[in-house]
Amino acid sequence: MTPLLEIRDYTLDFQTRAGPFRALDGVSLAVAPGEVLGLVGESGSGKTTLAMAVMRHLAGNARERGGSIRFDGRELIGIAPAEVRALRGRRIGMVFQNPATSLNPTLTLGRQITEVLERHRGLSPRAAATEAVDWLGRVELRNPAALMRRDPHQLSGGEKQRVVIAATFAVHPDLILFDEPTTALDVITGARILELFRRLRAETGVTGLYISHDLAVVSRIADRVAVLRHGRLLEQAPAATLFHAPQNDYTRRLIASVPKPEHRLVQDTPGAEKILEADHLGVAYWRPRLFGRQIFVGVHDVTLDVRAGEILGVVGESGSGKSTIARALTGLAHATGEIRLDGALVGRMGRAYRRAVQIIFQHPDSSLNPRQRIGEILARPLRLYGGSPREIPDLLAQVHLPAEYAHRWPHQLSGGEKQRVAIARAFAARPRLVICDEITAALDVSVQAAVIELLLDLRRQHGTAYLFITHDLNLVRQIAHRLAVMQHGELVDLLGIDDLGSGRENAYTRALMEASPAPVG
Amino acid sequence: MISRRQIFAGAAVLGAASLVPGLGQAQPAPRRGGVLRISVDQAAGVLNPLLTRVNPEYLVAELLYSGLTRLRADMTAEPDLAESWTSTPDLAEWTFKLRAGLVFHDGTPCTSRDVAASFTAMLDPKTASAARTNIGPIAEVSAPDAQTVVFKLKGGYADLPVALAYTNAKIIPEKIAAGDMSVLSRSAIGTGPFKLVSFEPERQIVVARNEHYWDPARPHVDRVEVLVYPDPAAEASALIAGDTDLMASAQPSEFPRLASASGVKALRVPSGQFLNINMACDLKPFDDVRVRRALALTVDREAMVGFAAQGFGTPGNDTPLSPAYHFYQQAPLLKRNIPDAKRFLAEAGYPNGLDLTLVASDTPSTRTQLGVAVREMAKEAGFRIQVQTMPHATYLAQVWTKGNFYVGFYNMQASADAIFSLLYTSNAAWPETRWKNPDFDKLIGEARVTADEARRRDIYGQAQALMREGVPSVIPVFFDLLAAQRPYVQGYQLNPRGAVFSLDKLWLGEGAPKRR
Amino acid sequence: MNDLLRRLLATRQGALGVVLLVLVAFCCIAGPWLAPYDAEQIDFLGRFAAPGTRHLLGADQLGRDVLSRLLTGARTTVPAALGATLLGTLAGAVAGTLSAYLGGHWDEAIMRTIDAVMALPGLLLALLVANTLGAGGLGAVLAVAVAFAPGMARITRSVALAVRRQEYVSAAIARGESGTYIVLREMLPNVVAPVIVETTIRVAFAVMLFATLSFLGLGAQPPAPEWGLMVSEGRRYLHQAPWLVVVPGVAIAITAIGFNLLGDGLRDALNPRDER
Amino acid sequence: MSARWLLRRLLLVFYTLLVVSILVFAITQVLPADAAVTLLGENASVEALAAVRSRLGLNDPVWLQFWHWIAGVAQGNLGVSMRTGQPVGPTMLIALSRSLLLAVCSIGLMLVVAVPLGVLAALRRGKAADLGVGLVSYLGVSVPEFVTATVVLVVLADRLQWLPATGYVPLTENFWDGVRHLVAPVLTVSIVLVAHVSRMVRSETADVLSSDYVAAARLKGLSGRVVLLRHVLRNALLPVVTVVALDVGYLLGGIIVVEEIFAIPGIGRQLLVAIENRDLPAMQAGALIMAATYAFANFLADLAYAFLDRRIRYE
Repeated sequence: MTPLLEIRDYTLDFQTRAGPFRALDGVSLAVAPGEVLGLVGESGSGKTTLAMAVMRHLAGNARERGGSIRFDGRELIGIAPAEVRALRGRRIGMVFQNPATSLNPTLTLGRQITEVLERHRGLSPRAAATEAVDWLGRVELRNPAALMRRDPHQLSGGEKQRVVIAATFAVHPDLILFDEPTTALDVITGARILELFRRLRAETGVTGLYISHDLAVVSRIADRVAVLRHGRLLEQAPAATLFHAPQNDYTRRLIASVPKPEHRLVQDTPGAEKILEADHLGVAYWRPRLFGRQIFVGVHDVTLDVRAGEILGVVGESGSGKSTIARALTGLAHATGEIRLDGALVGRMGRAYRRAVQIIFQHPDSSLNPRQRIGEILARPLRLYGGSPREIPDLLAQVHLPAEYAHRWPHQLSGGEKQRVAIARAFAARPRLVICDEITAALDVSVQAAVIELLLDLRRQHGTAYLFITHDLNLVRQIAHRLAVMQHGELVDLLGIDDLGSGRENAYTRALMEASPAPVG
Repeated sequence: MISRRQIFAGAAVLGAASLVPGLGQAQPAPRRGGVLRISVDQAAGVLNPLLTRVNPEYLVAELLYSGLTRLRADMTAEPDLAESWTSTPDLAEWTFKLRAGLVFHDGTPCTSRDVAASFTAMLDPKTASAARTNIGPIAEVSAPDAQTVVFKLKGGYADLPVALAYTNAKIIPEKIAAGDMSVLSRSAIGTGPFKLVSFEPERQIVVARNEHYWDPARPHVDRVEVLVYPDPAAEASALIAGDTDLMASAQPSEFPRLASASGVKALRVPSGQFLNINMACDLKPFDDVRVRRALALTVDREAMVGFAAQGFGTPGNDTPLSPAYHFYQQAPLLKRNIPDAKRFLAEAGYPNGLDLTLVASDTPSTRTQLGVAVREMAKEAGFRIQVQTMPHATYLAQVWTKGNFYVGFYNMQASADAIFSLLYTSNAAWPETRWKNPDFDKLIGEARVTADEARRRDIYGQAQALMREGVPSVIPVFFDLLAAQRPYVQGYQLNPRGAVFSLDKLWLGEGAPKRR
Repeated sequence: MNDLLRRLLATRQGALGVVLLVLVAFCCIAGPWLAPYDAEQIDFLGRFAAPGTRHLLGADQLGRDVLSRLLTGARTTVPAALGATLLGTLAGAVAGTLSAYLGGHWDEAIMRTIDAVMALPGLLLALLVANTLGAGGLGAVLAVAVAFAPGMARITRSVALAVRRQEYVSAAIARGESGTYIVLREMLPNVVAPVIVETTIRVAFAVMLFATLSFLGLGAQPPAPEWGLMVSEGRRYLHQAPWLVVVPGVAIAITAIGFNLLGDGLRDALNPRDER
Repeated sequence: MSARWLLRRLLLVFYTLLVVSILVFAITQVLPADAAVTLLGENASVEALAAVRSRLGLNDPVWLQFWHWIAGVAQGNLGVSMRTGQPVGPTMLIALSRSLLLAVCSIGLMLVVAVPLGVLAALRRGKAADLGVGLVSYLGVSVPEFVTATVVLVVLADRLQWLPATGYVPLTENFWDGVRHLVAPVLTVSIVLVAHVSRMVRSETADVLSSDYVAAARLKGLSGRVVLLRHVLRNALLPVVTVVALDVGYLLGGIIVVEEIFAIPGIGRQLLVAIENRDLPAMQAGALIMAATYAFANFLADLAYAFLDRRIRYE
């Protein structure tokens, strides 16, 4: 069968001040009609650039250096702008990564669907509206007729993504490009969107190019998978083949770094001694109002403890209150209830407490002061907790960074390196407990794996306990001894890792587990 | 000894001459009708004629109100509401006869009771009218009958008819003068040639012909619109563009442009308006006359006419009387003489020069120009002068009549006595220099009770000599009054006094735009 | 610092702004020595001399050399504008940071009051203050500073709040750092950059506000060769000697454009996204 | 938006006016000149000054004067001008209406010019058109109004004689004449506004152009015109609403100079005259009315913003 989309030896450069940067290097791939091809790569691999090349939507500094992109037998490189517009949306649709920003905030949802129906299917406004309502129903949105008049900001992320999907499918395109459509969504929501896509694919038989950094997701959806790295296509194979018998070294490493819950990285059992206890912890976020007070609840009545050397995982959807616990335990949020360190009640968090309990934040870009060199950043806690700046090289060595990094500025470091500095900063205090607040969420899978390895390494050396906050259930199942599950600001479950899947867990915990993408392999 | 009849006759003859415009010249007869647009450079905020303070306000007050007398361009008095006047031989009691059938704008008759009440109000300190100190030494005003007003003075005063032409000496109804005067800040009830139509102080004031004016021949125009232009360049542009017919006053900086513009007639008249440098004669260092004379000697008066007046003026000789005054005495112009100035300064005890701060208010801006020029001229003689400019309001509150070295600015006054007793006698209304010279005071007092013209000239000559000698203030320059009009405006005469306009006497000739 | 200058010069606006301001700064430093005449030397015969060999940029109503006045006046005009802006920025920055630091009801009260003060147009506020303090250099400097302070407070506060939310500040709090350390060492260096950009652009406004105050008779006072005052004085002779308005007018515009360009250049150069 | 939001917002306006009242009153108290002296000018005698002071209530303690004033304001009586004796409230409101006419015309002209310029510059980023617009806007914000006004006056009124030099004619009195008198001042005020707003529009449009939803609109195959009109402009112009409201503050200030030069008896000039004459009631009333106008403009902008941008819901 002739491929619907066929890319051959496609090479593309970006002109930069430092000279040309090769974004895509001799990429060749093909998608047959009715097939879904998964395109996997980490950030900077060129996967989105490839999608944009197909859509003929390239940045002004892009230079195509050779190769061809053929769609339905026609060469796309060099076609007229009018023809491009006839292809876009009509024959090649696209679903974007972030539904919050890909919908126009000032147009009603209805208008954003009907405008493409009117343009591409030539429907009258009335017919387009009928069709749009129909499609909103087909993507399982409730009360479609009312939704037509709503604005994007009134919908949740998952609902918005359904609207985008409806608008894309409604035109009946031949090919749909999916650019990380679930990445910005919660685990459970993402899983439901994948479910929807599978159903629609079965109904319409659409051809797809599914781009993702998440091997687990791709493994669920794609017939074949291609792996992209630094602009080069490393490997292309049917999904099962690729995951079970990867040919390429990088693919192999990539697959290895995907968290697999069964593959425990921590074998020891922690002691029974409780380092930190939180009793009936509550945080109420409130904003002052002119009349009375409007109170927003952060977390409510959370009781948990962390034992010496233990890794306690805290999971939950965004907004469930996970991070609020971290803020309460480090004094960043005013909390009610009691906190005990080594059994002693903590009133004002003094130096001893601060030293014992350290925190690492989610965003490597904002957790290091951009106006301080790495050396200064590390020297401060050393001085504060009785160390000496002479220990900086050792600290850097512990997190596998060269000593000369002390003289660098944060912006000269990569995301993974910055997070290592943040880890070094926490360990400068020689803490007994480190709170890790979604510290790998912003990192690529392979970098994430390295950071986890580093943390476990440090734990082996210092016997540090972790309160590990994450939304990635698969990851936490690899390392945690116990699991705390948060929902709507409340602790709904606190159980040993072995109890997962034993039936003793909470219903919500079970839903969370089921929604987590099935691991590869 | 002069008879009352003589004075009366003199006034009457001059009055008659001005009633027939252009007597002796072949001028076309005045045309009746039309709308005159006159521009002024400042808002006319105060409508109450007893309280007006600036030229645009005087202009408006003159349109709406009348006094007993009016000032002619030669600084003599012409009859207005009064048709004649006489005095006792000692000049201490004056009797004015009113015209018959005078009515206010509201239709009520205007009698001597109204006149007496108006003057009583002016003289009341609570009214705070500037007239109080400017209309002569009046002790009492009475109205023996409906047509007669009698002024009893504290002493003889030869200039009373001229003094009564003072800008604030306007006649208002008795019930207002004796009661609540605040009604006059919004409306106008006078006996003037025009009635108030609309009053927007910052934009325009419109008046229309008073059909019951005492002189049926006047005013000639139906309506006058007084337009306010705060920016002098814009005001000149408006005249050049034909938006206005007459500019009440023009800045020296705009005058050359106006003079050369087509369709514009530039007007210029020498005046007694002057800038002076006031020195506190009761404080160091100016209590020493040598310091004052030293400063006077540093000033190049011819050059100052150029610097301060752009050439539109006459040099001054440190007396407030310019050639435009009746009793001006010619004297050789003081020449700039730096060696003498230095010598005087050294003799006074300042061989190494003197540090001084000269204060200049920011309005009019010529004050600063003069200050800066004096500073540069006096530098060579050892005067190290710092010029300090300040907002007019601050100047009035903090410096005026209090400071020891500042720039003053005065309109021409109607008589020599008016300017001398305003500024330089020991009991001056505005004791700017605190120059106490008994000889000078005696001369001024004597001139007041002297009716003989030649004798008065002699006395005022001596007074001027004393001032040149004593230099209470340096008066280096007199300004010409400048104005401009469209050529079709007829019968307008620029009055050197600066605060007198007589717009009822002008008319619009051939070529005037038709305005509704 | 060199690094910053290099990045600044790499932007088109920054480079042009630096060139213009170097020129202006040169006039400020060397102006009086370069001036061919004494700036206050009056000359009766030279009044309104047109630009030519004797007076390169003409002479004014008192025969003073316009070029000399321009060069000498740079010292009054530019430092006054700079000083006023810095003073206003300092006052605003203190109020803004304080407001952001105190937070809660205090923040609300301070900011609402500042908003209220901002309801008075800057020029009006400056006019009132200049009238109160008396016309003249110092009064005008304070007036401009007072007019600028509320705006700067608002900007500083919003920047400070944004910085306050950064995780490195949370890290410092969690570490148990003192308030002083957090404000001075963690927050301030990051607040300063955007405030500097805003300040630079405001210097341009200050130059013009000064000129306007002088125009209205409340700025520098004669015979000071302040540029705004020169325009205001020269305006009366516009038809006779247009160079009296044009020359200082252009000088004001060049300075203002210079600071505007520098501000935009700094904005780009200080943007951490471009720091590579 | 809820009634509670409205109430709160109105309370803020009220607070603004209170702060401004206190501020202006405080300033008038320390002004280095006596209203009575200024009022009487060089004719002031000691008795006259005392008479005027007691008539104006200047001898009362400060707090009493403030109380009298505030109590008057609360009853809608802003006092009587010390200079002209006219009630200042109506005078200032009439003046305000003239200033607003000037302001509204200027904003109108500005929008007509600045929006296309800004959008053009954003669409042609880095090209000649962008640089041209940039240059114009730099010039516009760098030349003081009194210079621009002078140039406009000299060129349009003196040299070309297209327009009357200055002055103000109410539109109700003579419509066309009124319009002719408005052109030059509106032009002057607009120049600065255009410079300011076109820069703003450019950067907003550039932001929107690089947004995901515009890219999405393009990738949906919509025509360039539809993308620009339906997706770009609406979002880019939203923030301009706020800027225009803030510019009302600038306008009311900048208008002082323009009104002075063009002899428009608007609130700016009234205030200037009041300040020069130390006419305290007029100063207080003028400043208060200006502040109220500004506060009200901001209130309207908030409302407009809520109406135009449905993401905003005021609680």
